[in-house]
Amino acid sequence: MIKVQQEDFSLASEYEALWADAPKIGAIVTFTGLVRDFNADESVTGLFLEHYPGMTEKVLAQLVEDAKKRWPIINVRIIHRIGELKASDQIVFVGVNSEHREAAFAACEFLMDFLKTKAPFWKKEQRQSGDTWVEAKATDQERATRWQS
Amino acid sequence: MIKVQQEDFSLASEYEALWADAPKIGAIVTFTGLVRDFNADESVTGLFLEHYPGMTEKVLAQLVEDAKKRWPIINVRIIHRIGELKASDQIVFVGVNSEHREAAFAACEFLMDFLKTKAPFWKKEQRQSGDTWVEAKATDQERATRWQS
Amino acid sequence: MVKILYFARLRDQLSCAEEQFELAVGKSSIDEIKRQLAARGDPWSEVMQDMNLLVAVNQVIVEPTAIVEPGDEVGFFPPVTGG
Amino acid sequence: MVKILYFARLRDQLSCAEEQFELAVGKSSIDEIKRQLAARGDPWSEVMQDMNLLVAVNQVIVEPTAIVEPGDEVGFFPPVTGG
Repeated sequence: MIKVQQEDFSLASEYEALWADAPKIGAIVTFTGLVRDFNADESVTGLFLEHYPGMTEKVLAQLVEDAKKRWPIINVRIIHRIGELKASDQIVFVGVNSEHREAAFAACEFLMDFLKTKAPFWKKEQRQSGDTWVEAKATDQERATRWQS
Repeated sequence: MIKVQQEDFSLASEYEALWADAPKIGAIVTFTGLVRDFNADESVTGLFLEHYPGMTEKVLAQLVEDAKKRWPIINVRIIHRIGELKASDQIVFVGVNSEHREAAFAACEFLMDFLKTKAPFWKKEQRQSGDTWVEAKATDQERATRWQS
Repeated sequence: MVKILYFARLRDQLSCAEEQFELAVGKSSIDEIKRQLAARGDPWSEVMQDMNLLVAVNQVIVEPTAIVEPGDEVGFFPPVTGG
Repeated sequence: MVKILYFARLRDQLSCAEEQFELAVGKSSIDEIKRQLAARGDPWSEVMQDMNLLVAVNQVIVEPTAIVEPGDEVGFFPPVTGG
């Protein structure tokens, strides 16, 4: 299940859906990304998330396929929000279930690392002085390359 | 927050509590362990979880301290159930929040690996032919030693 | 003709979200398209020479040597910052 | 006197959950206590010779060379299987 949407999401519902595969599964790992306090930069009033419709879904579906090839995971649920967000808002959810925890942890982190570096989303910080596109982080690239070894 | 209890728990409530640290935090990772279908062994009718009262809480508190020394995590919530459980039941919850995802993922997996090998819980499978204590797995020991490198 | 899409900072810099673009010959490489777009002068030349510029053909990231055919969708965008 | 607790499979094997145990001298090592318990014969000797036997003093896992004093709580148990 991959969704790109403006609306907020319910972690409880996503978790219930992943739990539905029990008793075949023994482990559920969830990651939620939240809007932080803009690095304590008080001039930032909000965040805007843009994406490349169609390509985003395609990239995420490919990442899920890649993860399923690498680990014996059963189901994956990904939600990424777009549009205007404010501090503390949920941005992204990745949930994975599996028989064992190793696969669920690894696949969930793998999906987040590649979502961060491959999925066409862009963040813009909204300021009173004007909007600023967020710069990509070298550390995110490094984390993604870890998985190649 | 560390709890050892018979009652079931609500992942939604635990998640809400971890979300309450926003906007300081940008990442929440949760792990839930469920009772699997007893390796398709149909003679198993349920699971019983015993623990060493007092020591369990002490060990878990120490593991949380260890995790906080290793990673810049903000809050940790651990719940482990004891007593009678059946297939698909939730057994254990570990939730971690942090500014960044790397720390939250690592600390959550670290806590589970050491909970599995250090916290005094024991599982007994209930069968029509009599109860059997579950054997410890070498793979769990190996996963815990990973963190020493 | 190919459809070219510009995203995020690029769209703002170019004041252009989408255009129909006539290929010089039947097929073109992405490099050739970038050269033609850069020939429009600034801000186009600046954007097309950015080392970090990413490009997708039919919604799949490609190298600049990739070949584009009529009817393809080309997307230009900066490094992604989602999640 | 020390309080000795037995858990899980051990408790079932020994049919004993808890006992008060008189230390031979003022203090004893865990190894010494294990020797005394093993001297009771089976099933005690079998349990106390198990390589995988774990022991905690005052709820902290210790090596068999650890010293126990009167009033301490000693727990014997098999490898843990929670989570």
